[in-house]
Amino acid sequence: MEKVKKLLKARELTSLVFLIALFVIVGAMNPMFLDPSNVSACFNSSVVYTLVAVGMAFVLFIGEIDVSVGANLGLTAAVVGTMLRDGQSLVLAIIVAIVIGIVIGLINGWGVCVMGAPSLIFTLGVNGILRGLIYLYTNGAWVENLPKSFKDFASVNLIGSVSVYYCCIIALVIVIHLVLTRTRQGRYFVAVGDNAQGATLVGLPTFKTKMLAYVICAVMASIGGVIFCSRIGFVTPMSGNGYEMKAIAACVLGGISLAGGVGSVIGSAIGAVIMSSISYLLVFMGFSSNYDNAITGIILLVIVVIDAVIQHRSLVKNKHDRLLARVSQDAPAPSVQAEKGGEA
Amino acid sequence: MDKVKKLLSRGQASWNLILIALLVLEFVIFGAANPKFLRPQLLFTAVNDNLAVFMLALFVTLVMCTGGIDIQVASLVGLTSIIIGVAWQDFGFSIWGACALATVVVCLCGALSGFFIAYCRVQAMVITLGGSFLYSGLALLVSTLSSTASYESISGFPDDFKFIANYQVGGVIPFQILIYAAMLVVAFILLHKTKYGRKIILTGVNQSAAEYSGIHTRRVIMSTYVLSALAAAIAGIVLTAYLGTAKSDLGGDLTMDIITAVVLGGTLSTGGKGSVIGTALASLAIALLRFGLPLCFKIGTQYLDIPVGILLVAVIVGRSAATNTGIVPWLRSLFARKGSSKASAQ
Amino acid sequence: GLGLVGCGGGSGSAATTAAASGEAAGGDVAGKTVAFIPKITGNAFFESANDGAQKYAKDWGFTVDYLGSSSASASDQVGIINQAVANGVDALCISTVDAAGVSDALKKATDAGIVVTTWDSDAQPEDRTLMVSQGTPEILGQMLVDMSVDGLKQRGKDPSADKITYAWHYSQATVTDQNSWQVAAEAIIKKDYPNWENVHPDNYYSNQDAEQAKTVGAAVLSAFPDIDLIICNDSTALPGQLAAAEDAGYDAQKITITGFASPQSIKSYCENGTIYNWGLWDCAVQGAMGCYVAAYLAAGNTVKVGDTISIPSIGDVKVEANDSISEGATTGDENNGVVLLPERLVFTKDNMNDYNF
Amino acid sequence: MTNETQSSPAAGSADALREVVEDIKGRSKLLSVHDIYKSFGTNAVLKGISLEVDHGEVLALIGGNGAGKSTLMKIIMGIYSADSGDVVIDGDKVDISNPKAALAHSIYMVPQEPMLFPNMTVRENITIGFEEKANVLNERLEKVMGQTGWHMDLERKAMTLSIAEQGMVEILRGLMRNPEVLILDEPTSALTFDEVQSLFNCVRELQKQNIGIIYITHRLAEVFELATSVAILRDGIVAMQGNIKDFTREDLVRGLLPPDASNIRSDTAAAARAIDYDADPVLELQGFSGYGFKDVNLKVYPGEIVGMAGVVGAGRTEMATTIFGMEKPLGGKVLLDGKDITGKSTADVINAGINYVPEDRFADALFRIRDVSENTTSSLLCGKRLGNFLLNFKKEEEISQQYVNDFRTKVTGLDQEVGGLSGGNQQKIIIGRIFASEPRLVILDEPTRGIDAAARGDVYAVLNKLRESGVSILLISSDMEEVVELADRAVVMFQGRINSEFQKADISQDNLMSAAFGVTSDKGAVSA
Ligand SMILES: Nc1ncnc2c1ncn2[C@@H]1O[C@H](COP(=O)(O)OP(=O)(O)OP(=O)(O)O)[C@@H](O)[C@H]1O
Ligand SMILES: Nc1ncnc2c1ncn2[C@@H]1O[C@H](COP(=O)(O)OP(=O)(O)OP(=O)(O)O)[C@@H](O)[C@H]1O
Ligand SMILES: [Mg+2]
Ligand SMILES: [Mg+2]
Repeated sequence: MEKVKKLLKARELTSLVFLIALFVIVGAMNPMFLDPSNVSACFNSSVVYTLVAVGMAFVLFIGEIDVSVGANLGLTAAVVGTMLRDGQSLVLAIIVAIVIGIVIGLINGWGVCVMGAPSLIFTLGVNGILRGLIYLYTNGAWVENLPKSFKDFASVNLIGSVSVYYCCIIALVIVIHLVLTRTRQGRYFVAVGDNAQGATLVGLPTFKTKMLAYVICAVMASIGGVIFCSRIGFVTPMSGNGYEMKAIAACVLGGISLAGGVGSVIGSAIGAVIMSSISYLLVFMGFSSNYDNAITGIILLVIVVIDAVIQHRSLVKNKHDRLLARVSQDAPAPSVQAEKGGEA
Repeated sequence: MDKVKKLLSRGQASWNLILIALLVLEFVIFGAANPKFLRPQLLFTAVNDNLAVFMLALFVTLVMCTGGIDIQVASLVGLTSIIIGVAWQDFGFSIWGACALATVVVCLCGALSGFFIAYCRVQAMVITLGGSFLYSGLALLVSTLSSTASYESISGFPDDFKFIANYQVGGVIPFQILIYAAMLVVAFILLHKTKYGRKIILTGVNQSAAEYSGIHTRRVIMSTYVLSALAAAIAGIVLTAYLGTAKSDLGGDLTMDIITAVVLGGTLSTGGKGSVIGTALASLAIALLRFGLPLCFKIGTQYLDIPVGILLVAVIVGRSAATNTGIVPWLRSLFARKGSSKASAQ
Repeated sequence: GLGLVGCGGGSGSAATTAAASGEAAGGDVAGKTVAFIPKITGNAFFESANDGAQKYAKDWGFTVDYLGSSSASASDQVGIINQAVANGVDALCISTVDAAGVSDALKKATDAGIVVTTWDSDAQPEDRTLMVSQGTPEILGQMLVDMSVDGLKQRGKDPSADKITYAWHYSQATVTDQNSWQVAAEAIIKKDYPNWENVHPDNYYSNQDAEQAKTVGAAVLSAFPDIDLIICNDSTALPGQLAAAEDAGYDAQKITITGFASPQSIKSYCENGTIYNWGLWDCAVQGAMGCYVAAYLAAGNTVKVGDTISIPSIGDVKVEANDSISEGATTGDENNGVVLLPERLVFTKDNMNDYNF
Repeated sequence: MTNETQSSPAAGSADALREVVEDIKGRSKLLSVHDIYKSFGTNAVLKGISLEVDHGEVLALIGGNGAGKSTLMKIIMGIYSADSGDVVIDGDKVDISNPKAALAHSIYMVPQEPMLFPNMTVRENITIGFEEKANVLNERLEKVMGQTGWHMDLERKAMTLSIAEQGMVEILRGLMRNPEVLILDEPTSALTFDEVQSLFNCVRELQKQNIGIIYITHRLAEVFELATSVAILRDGIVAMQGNIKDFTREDLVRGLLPPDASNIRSDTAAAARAIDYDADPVLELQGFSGYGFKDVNLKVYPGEIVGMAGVVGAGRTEMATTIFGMEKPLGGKVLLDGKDITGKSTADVINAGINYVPEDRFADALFRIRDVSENTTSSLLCGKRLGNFLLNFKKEEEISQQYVNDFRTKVTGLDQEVGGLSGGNQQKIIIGRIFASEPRLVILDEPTRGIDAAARGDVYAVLNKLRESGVSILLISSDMEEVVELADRAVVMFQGRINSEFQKADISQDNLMSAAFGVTSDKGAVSA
């Protein structure tokens, strides 16, 4: 019973409930949607978003932000795309992608952690530079005709109609979640975001943790770029445009606070599925496409508002319950009770 | 060097000086490279073309001072524009009536988002992201009410409407720049000279403490979103007049430019500090950079993101390196210590 | 009267026919500067057009400045036009985002003595001199319908008798040209193929976002598994839709997907048998022609409706009246009119390798 | 015999200085610092500090607000870097460049302001950063909690803790660390009597285990109760230092004061004035209930100081914040001058004439990145005194300057950011803010927490002046001494209810203490 209660309290669960509710509502509007292949398609199509959102989660944990992930993804996709198109090996391409991610992560980390620049501005600047570099690198042209085998890999299914990529992502998210919650170092991310000064004071490697968060975020986006190439098969210079905002929204949908210190990667992964499946769901809802943006906005607003109200209510209620319990005569002892001293 | 450091750490006034220095530098370099740059006519053109960003950034500054962010204003510009067009063309409103209607609707939109942020305590970035979808979607829906297809723009506005954007006072100064100047003054007085502005700032520093000081912080927060929506309405009207067409996606891509101008102007993205003058100077500096680089150095317009990004990064890093207050520099001092303790050991 | 078929290849003989053979003997295009303004940068279509313009212009001896913004907005374009005017270019060649929106800016440019021409997407006819057009919405709408019919036919369907279900998938409801083609094509379908049924008359949009194009594409396929035809008149939507179809196991025998995109971007899907045909026009030649006529007029030449301009290494093109592309449009006495582009192209397995854009 | 160490380089010759340093080094104490200099910008805070602490020693470090005690400790802990000077442990010079290095040398500091992770549980807060396995840690935590006798709900989120509870978590953290040197920076400022006693027991226990302890406090009584040696910081130097046995209370007071200062506390012992209990009360609570308190009946008369005592969690803060419009009341009435103000908004309550000093300075009172005058006048914004719409900057400056002068707040100017001020000076500015709103009644929640003796005297003097001008004060304080000294009448809250009331003559620490634990009662309302 206790366990169930605790599980119900888990923040990710509300996001999952929202996701399921969304599926059920769409299913009610159009029963065709309830086919498992559709549901798994929603998950499959969220792979890139999930990667970016999970990476973003790290940066949000530490209480910072990274709005350069979109351009990072685009740049990596362009570089990897050209390499593969020109017949380089996949392994080399992936290594290059990771290197790009690490470099960008280190630059962001340097600006924010070493130089102390506000993260929003700094990464905004980096975003502009990277976006410009994409044009410079590709001359504005598209990268097309990626090798078929590489593209085909995206449509290989592993379990039922769930793609290999998504299975890998699930595994990755679970591993990251376990590392974050079960290991000492894993907790450092949220701790640093919760109270950086306090973290330093108890000897946590604040600087390293922050740098690491930025590097992880950037590398995830870069890997997202590789998978983008594989899934989509062509790279436009606009690839990844606006992903940063969607990733942030996904994280918030999943219960991560922009103030830092709160949330889990599972939440952000679920949020990413919500964000990316909206355009899939809209097709099944059957509304005129003129409503697309309005409905997307409404879904987003409704979820975050309801969620925030619920969270706030429960916080207030907890506090009130505790306070009322103190006053009532035969209530259990207050949580802090000084043992009676001899003097009394 | 030490003097520069001290100056930099002296807060907003000195920051404004830096921005002015940046502007002067731009004038000198661009002017030297291509004297055409210094023609007032051209400079006004550069400003005119960015005026929507200028106007919006002013009031987004207020929002960011409360610790929020507003990424929906850009979509409200489009909503304003299309409401004006549809109301005027299809519903028989007078052009000014249509403007009034658009202003009211857009302010309500701002109020709605502000309400969610202030009273439901949802993070501003997400609410306004949702808002930007919702309001651009609304704009599209409004456009379907018109006999003109959504993909075509509504044009043919009366001359006295286009006047607000195209009339040139004394034959040189575009009237819309005067509108901007008026907004600048209003925003400046609001933020820096009134009790309301003080409330905005204090709310941004510490909302709880502001509550204990008797400030209705939620009202204050919500009102800033209404104000920025109002600015979006004005910008939408001016832009519609300037382009002579109403379309639902007008101005939809200004968000990043606005945020860039505000933060470069010295407003803390965490709230509690900000400057309208700084925002104005920063937006001008960026506009001139974007105008001057292609003009004087033949840099392709599609690559302009790079120099603007570099400017942003360089300026911000320079500033952070020079000031030493706050948590982050404190953290930084931890890592810079190695050197200093070595020095002291000698 | 169409000009030549663009061959996308290089232009070997550059200055051989350099002297324009127009009636009015004007100046030489050499040394002029033309601002070439796309709707948006980073789009394959406009980038190929730029490539073409740059390549030909080098041979012709004038400069093409490619000035674009990464977002398709009228206000950005106004800024870019003003920028170009400030730069003191000799001529502008623009694909407008919003004809009315850039109207004032183009007028000012003309007042400043700059020749304004348009290509791809027209300005208001009185705001420019010549337009290098790929065709009217009706022509392009007809082309989309024809390609669809061909695709259906090769699957053994009878387009005029069988019940054909179809849908549109392109970028946005607010984009001018794609919507105008769609509207024109719908009218043709209503008239010629009343047996076709549009399963979603409000169209599907994917905002020129490659991932969204694939996601929407996949959703359409599973929401309407038996759909016969998807028309993607957007260069991002078409490959996205094809990728989704490939993933879902569709091929050109099960579904007809067609639309506008460059041959290179679709080639691999065609090789896989997912698509039968798709179309475009030689945007490289179109861009080059736009720049040439701009420079030509800027050099002091004048043309009237009915005149021909001979473009070195492309061929002779005829100036037609404005009402040939938009009904009821009037044409100015001099230096106003439309040049219709080299033929529109339909690509299939057989010819797609002939084009390198 | 007091050995005054004049280690100011300006005063002593370099040779003499070196001798002292060599001497200290020679003895190889557990921890010593030599000749530490530190300035923030132009503000020279530490001007050559040398101190030492040995195994089994409790060094009491005292000094006025802003003397630099916390700064010195932060240097030892590696949070700040000294401009010059050495830290020596067991005779070896060490380079402590960050807290991690300090921890590696078994130094731990319980900071003055709690620095918990608000979104983590109490358990995580205490155990984070340790290398040991979770179950080992939990066992140890149980043991430590047993020692102190503090039983906390370990699964509660830290953000729901009151400031006192946060302090306790910080102390538990420190005790868990098993350090060789434990620094306690004003650990008792937030605690009530009983927790203080258990803390003392723990400190004595640690002392027996040969641990060196640096104990910072403003309460001189604690110095004599706990310390083995004492050091006084003043004006950036160690003004006095030596074995506690060599000092009397008067010595310490003299050491704390600038050499030329007169006795600052002279006016605080002003004779109790007769309060007119027949007048209409300024504030009247009738059966007032809310979250955390119930059926409170209380009258506060003009010019009266009513003390309100109680243990942590008694519900005093809740009652105050509910009166102040921050929480919804559940029943009863609040009358101010006979006018019902129950459930009004904070702004209305302030305008009606009540103002409140919150107990959690950082969370609820300070605007850290804004300047002194903005902090002083913040609660005038909801009224008309600073103008109707435009801000009256002149008036603002006048008011701010007045309270800086009145309280002798140590600031470089009205445009100084308050985040850089010492805790005591911050508190003075907040009290100034409250008085600036010219209230009829002031509720002070732990007003002198973290304030040094001199500032405390200033605050008391202001309170007395205020009361003379007819302002009433409701003084919520866990410092019984303070209640005894100031209050004209005292009430005690126990488990959300007022269980006893004492007239001036009856107020004594014993009485208050017993009532606070619900042991005895004058009114028989105690629920035992
Ligand atoms: N980060 C900082 N930046 C600038 N000045 C500082 C900083 N920290 C402390 N100071 C200044 O250093 C001086 C000493 O502060 P410190 O906190 O050490 O005093 P303290 O002795 O602990 O006082 P209290 O008893 O009030 O806690 C003060 O004048 C304060 O203004
Ligand atoms: N569960 C909780 N959630 C959130 N805040 C809480 C909770 N419990 C207490 N608080 C806050 O902690 C503060 C003080 O609570 P505390 O338990 O110290 O009561 P108190 O009666 O004020 O104690 P004291 O006697 O020390 O003044 C209040 O501001 C209260 O709102
Ligand atoms: Mg201190
Ligand atoms: Mg309290």
